[in-house]
Amino acid sequence: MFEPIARFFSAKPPEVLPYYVAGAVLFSILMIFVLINLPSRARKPLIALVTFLAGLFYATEFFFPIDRATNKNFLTDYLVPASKLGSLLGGMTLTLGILSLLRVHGRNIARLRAGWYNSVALLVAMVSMVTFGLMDKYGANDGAKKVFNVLFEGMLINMDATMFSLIAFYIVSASYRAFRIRSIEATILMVTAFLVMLGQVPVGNALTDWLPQDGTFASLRVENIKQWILSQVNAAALRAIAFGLGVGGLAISLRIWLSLERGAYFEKEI
Amino acid sequence: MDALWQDILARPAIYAGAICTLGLMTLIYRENAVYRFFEHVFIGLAAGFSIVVLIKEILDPFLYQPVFKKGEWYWTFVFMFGLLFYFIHSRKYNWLSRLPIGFLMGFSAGQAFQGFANTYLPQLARSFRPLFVTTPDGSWDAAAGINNLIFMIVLVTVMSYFFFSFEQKSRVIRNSAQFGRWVMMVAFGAIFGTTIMARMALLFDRMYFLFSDWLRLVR
Amino acid sequence: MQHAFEKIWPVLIVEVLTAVIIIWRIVSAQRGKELFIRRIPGLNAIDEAIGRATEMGRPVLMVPGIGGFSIIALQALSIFSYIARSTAKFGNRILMPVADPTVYTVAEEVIRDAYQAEGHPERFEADSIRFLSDRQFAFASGVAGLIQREQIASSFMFGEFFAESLIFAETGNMVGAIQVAGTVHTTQIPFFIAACDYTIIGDEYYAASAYISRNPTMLGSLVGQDFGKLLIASLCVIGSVAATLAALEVPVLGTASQWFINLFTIR
Amino acid sequence: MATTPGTSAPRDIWDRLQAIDRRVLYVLLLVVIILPLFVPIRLPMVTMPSTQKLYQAVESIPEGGYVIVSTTWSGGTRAENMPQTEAILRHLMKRRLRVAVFSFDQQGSQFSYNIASRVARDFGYEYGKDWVHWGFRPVAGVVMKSLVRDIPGTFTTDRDGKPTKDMPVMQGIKDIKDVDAIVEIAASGIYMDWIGLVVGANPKLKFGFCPTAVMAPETYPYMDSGQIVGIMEGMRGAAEYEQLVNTVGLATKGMGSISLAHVLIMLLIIVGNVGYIVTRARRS
Repeated sequence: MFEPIARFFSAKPPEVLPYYVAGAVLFSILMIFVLINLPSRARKPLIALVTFLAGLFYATEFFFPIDRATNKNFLTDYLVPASKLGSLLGGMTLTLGILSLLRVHGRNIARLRAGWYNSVALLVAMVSMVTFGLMDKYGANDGAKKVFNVLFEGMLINMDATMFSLIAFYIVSASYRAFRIRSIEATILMVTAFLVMLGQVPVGNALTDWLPQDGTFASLRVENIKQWILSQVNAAALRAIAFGLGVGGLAISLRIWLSLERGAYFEKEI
Repeated sequence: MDALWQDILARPAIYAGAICTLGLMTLIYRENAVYRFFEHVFIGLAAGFSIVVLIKEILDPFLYQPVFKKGEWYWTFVFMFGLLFYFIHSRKYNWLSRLPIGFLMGFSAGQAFQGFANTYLPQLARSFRPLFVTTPDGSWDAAAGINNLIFMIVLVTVMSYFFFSFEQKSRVIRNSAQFGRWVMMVAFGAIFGTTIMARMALLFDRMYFLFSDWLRLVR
Repeated sequence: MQHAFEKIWPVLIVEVLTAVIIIWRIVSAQRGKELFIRRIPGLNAIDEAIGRATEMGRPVLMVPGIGGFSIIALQALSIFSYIARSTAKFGNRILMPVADPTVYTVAEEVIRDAYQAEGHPERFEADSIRFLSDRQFAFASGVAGLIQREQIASSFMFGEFFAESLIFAETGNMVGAIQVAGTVHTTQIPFFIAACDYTIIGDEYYAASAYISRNPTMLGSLVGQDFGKLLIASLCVIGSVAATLAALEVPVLGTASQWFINLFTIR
Repeated sequence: MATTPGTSAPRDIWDRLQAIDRRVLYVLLLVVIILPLFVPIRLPMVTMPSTQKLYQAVESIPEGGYVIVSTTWSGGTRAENMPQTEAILRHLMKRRLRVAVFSFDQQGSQFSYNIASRVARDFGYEYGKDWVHWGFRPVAGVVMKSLVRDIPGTFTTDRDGKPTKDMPVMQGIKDIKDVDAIVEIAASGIYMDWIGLVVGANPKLKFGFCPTAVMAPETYPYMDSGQIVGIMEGMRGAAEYEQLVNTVGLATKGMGSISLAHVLIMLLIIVGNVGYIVTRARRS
């Protein structure tokens, strides 16, 4: 029964390919016209249906019995195409994001708002990265490669690393300000952070180096206290938090999948 | 001066990197014109790179190659479906954009079952900790038993903190939740303490980049 | 585990049972039963933070994290939608830098709807929601700059946050903003606690929309979630008792306990 | 828990101790980070058992043994992974073992080549005879599966595309059974793949792992079970390793900076709290 459908959706040789592609485009445009004229009371159910079917694919693939020999069921082979489909759809929104950038900064430049030259710098940087990035892939040219190297390895990677490293400064000011014995909670937070810090660095370890390496008193060495906090208290607390997050995530997924979710976006008349 | 120019031409990426590093670092003093300039350059470069990635790693391999090189014409439908996103700016047909959005939501929600099973179920059995533990040679290991008991107490009290719909009337539940919150603070303090090391290593790397790679003052 | 049938019992007992309970509670809640929910201080603070921004006449910042489009981002957007309804009412300026283009697309829609629902569609400025960059630290540099230039009065951070969490929270603290934050990435919670005024921990994040909206559907879901957690906590306790019995090699009971443990052991 | 910075002007020393300007803190941090780069600061160092175990494992490799070093890291974690790579290579070359380096990361391949060339010069190692660099290899799983059965077939060329068939360093190496140890220096969870696909295939193979400090805790269970022979934990592990092989490298300098930074933070916490306690005591 599925044979003719499968044959219709199979890969096509170059001679007929343009017709199929054009046909698909025309059909899609036709469908959009149908959608535009859809009565408004049918819209929400249609969106709910699309959402449900998309979720149903992954749910069925997970719950449907598998063939023990191959560890697959009838949908498993479609997982890869499905993830490609997801990436492609998600990727297509990038244009909307870039349009937002262009709109904000284009307006800055057009109206010569304060700092308009920064917006120019942004656009120049963007255009050069696109130009040389694509040349790097599609047109090998030594000069272009060098420029791309300066833009990517020289600038982008180093800027990433620099912003990341700023956290070192912020961690100092945050711990200086927040770790005060103001309340029980703040005190607990401070004491454990302090102990763990001691356990992290050689200087701290030297403090309890006089304690034996083995035996009962060894557990009082700072590095062992640190290890105990991490492996016992930390692991258990994080697992408990994770269980809650797991159930919460499952609940919100169910609500969205079955269109039970509420809020301005979901309840709006369309 | 000539030597400087030659050096710049020989290592343009290092010089560019050093200037960018210094430019962004000025933020720790305060937001200023130099930072603002480099921030915009950074965002521009990043946006440009995202476009390059989109073309190289999504549109080319998932759309152009399959359709025009392998003849898998049906991907055209996906592209056309994705175009519905752009109706978001239309006053009248705005709702059409909800179709691909709903589709992606469904995709994301549908994966939750496998995600839950993979992430949390294996942890469940690993939480079954015996309170009586023997060492490999058969003797009683009291410390391990106590550790397991502590593990259980922490697990249960922290979970009790996250019950939202039970009124915390009974003192047991209230105290358990309070204790759970304190234990969480221990965990958070520990995370804070361990993270400092990694962040300091990053700053050290930046300084090494400036003083060694760029200025060559340190080997 | 790729499929449920690889280890069907834990999936059925824990996952499916939890899902069924959640749906059952949602449906019964929709029939209109009064439901209780405990206080979540961080969420009460949202109104206070917006109020302060109104007094100071400075903008409100909302950051939906740097994660892609997922249930986590959607939850963040529903919290922001609530905030946007308040700001629409009081006429605050909002700023919402976004790191994922799909989230950006949906965010614009959600916030616009919130303004419309409040009856002030004219107060919505499209430029207040901006796509900055999908690259972690480029986004961070943009947000840090924005916070200082605009001198924001209050800052809300909900969604997926990673290392950059502290950059946002400390810069916000520098300009003296009231900050409320929550994320599912527990490793970032300590930094929010250190630098923000209120922090939502763990699955308080997923309780937020129910708490704020008091919508019966969501509250029902929350009750169902509690049952799910109760189930897991009980299983952990029972499992530990079973493990102890098995370790003590109690006759019969020990074997039964081992069977119970094996039932849940995956790989 | 955060507080808005003091609204009223600090009155006395105790108030001031609680409200040190953040820029002062930042300058102090810069000083303690930069100083050890120029002035060597030797701090008391306690070697962790995990580092010691890795060192012992390398020591126990028989003379003329064969070691594969994989460097799956990039610029982002250079501060931790570069000294690790250098320290382990120093030890291997000091012991005059045959070394093959490669990477599952493009940047890591470049970095490890530079480091290995430098260390090789120090120990008089000849390229192609004593050591080789197989370059960047994408798709870890495929490479690992194939190197178990056939090493020359997996790495037919070196990083410059030169055939490895006739290199002396490749002689007598057919499959995983001829390898004595594998050391992975990584910023990711790639050790799981090694354990799953390679480590079991040769019971006497030693697998050492050098993760970033953040990654380290999750790898401990595998050291307990013996699947990993030893762990060099981040920059700290590298500093300890440098001490074991008697060299003052980047990690020792870095550890000086990082230790001082920790000390600075701890001092600041103490100072802030002292100020807080005194003012509170006075007020009441």
